[in-house]
Amino acid sequence: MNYVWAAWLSCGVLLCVYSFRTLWRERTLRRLLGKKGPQWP
Amino acid sequence: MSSSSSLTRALGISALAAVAVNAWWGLSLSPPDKVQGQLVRILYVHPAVATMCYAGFGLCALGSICWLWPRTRSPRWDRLAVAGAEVGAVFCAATLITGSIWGKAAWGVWWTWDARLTLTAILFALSLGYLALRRAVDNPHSRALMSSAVALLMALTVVLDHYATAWFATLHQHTTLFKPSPSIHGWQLVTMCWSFVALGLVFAWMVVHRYRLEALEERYESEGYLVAIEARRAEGQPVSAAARPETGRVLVGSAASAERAEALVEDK
Amino acid sequence: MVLTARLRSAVALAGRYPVLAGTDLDVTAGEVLVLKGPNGAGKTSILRVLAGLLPLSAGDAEVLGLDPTADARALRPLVGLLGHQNGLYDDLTAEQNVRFVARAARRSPDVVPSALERLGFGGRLRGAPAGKLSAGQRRRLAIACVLAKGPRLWLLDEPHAGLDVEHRELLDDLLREVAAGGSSVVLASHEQHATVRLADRVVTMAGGLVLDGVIVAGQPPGTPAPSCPDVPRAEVTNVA
Amino acid sequence: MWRDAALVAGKDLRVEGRAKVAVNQVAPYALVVLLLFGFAFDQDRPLLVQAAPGLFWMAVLFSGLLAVQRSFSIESADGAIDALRLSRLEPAGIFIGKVVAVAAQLVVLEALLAFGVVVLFQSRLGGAGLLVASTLVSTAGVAAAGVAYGALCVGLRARETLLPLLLSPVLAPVVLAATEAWRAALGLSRGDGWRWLGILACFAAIYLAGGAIGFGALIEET
Repeated sequence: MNYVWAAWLSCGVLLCVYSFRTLWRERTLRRLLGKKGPQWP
Repeated sequence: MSSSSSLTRALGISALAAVAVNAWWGLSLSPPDKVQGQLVRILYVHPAVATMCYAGFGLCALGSICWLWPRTRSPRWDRLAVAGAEVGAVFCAATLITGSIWGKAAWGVWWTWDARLTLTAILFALSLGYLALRRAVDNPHSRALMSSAVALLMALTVVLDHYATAWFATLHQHTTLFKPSPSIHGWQLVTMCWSFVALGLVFAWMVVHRYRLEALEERYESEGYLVAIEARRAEGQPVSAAARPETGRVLVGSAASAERAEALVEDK
Repeated sequence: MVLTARLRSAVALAGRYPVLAGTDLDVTAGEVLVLKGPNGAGKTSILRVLAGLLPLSAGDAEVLGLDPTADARALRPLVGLLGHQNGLYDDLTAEQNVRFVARAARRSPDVVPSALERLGFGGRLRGAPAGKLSAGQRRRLAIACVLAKGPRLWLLDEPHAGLDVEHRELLDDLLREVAAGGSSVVLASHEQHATVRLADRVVTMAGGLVLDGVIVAGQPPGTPAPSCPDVPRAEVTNVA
Repeated sequence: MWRDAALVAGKDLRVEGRAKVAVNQVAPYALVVLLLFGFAFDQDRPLLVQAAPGLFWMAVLFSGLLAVQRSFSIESADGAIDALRLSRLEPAGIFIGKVVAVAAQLVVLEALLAFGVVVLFQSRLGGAGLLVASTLVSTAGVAAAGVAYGALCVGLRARETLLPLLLSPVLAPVVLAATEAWRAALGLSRGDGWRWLGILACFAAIYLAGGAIGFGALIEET
């Protein structure tokens, strides 16, 4: 059963981390585009 | 943007709900298998994840081909290609991890040179190269051209890899890995099918968000365009303002061109 | 007045950075045009646009009757570019370098010795590997390669860099001859004193723009443009 | 196109003839790799004989990467790539020329490595027809894929590290198929070596055709 937990958890963690990273980048970009206006680095 | 946001929110919520149901069914409701025991529960996540990995790379190939085809060329296809490749790479990593755990549990080894495993590992390496290439190119048009050419070549390579690894495995491997289970319990079948639905929803949600992120980045770059051009012109101003009184006119005259430039960027 | 090249509101990007910020420029047939301006003004970029190496992101351009962005493949063989780098193969001899360029341009092998001779490569110097030459000699060899290619538009980026007085004059003579033959020469330089005698026209660049690059109506080509034209900008753009 | 290819190949080989980078640096490196493989297997002779084809092709892969990088560093060192872009040469001709030059260097290198395998690992070469055919076809594939990806990376940031990352997994079927073909030729496996030759031929054909068609676009874009 430990292997089952390991498989489900590793898969879940990986997908969650990636999803949050994508959402975070999207939020940052929206903020840059919305409030401060476009700014290039 | 708000309407699409509410749509994707609905998609995201249903994906979460579906995954919760999948976890409930897969981890507690469905009974253990007669042959594989509790290990069958890994199969409620691994095959679906692997399928989504192939779906992601399939989307990448589709986007690349449609971008390369002159009649259908559009930045949307390039966005689809990058979204598919990146999400596919994430699912590919998940496939390798869960597959490895399955291997350790079922066969006692983390890794074996099975055809499918080898092919998935090669796919993962190819997708990392593809994503690294995309990060190395700045110009959107060159990036789209180069990465879709590479994706196409890589897709052809994968076809060869498929045959090579299959023959390779038949040469080396004499045990069959997937023993047909004598009886599949009704719940097992249902849970298995449901896992495809749940992870399919997760996959769709991820691709939509990654696609939108790419679109936002393009918008960010194109809106920054005018600012950057004005900043660039201002670099020359201290010199020219002193020497040339008509510099102001130059800037006014070129503002029209900046608008045209903007229109051009919008077109793309 | 025949225009060899014409840029209107040309914007070119290097990554996200606009190296050309919507600039105008005219180049007439048979003139030696000098681009001056500080480092980073966009001189090199304008040469690369004219050569068809740097695509425009916006604006119009016509070089030798071709669009340098869309017809780059057709334009490039007609253009000779001497960039910051010389584009030589260090392990080939001077003569082999020039011969490769001539053969790649599908020109007769007879141009090789004459091009080498013209740039002062005689005798043993021809057989020396390019990597063993001095900086000035490499510059001359690169110019010999351009000459061997026989372009209709010469684009030279700081061609005098590293040349001694004798060879600067040799180069000036060569460029006058080229211009007299009907080809155009566009030359980027920040050392004004070195090139002003050679120039038919000098224009200034700053901030990705050519400040006085459009030819004013009624003014014969070949006379230096006034440094501060009185003509309003809007009228100027209508002329061409 | 063939005339352009001959011109470019001649130029590349002439550069190599004077600089002797492949002879003086890449070839010794490849032999050192073989030697290190030998150390790594700790003089386990039967194992070394079994693994010799794989080790040989790994050494070829490593030195092929170096040969490709060298092939494009002579173009980018002094900006000669711009002169190529501005020339009248057909992109397909440049591609074929560079592939021929790289492949010629690799063939010499492979002969040397085969000698090294015989001496160091005491392999016995046999099945000459299959051995030579598979070697030549995979060399064409390695050179074609290498030049295509080398052209892609020539103007990019961090090209020295990007090229191996892109190229190594792409060459995976070649390494696999060439190794198996060699194992069949040397009598180390019961497999049908000619079937592997088919995969190698497909790979070479895909990359030769793809590179010849796409090379112009690849060196364009930076």
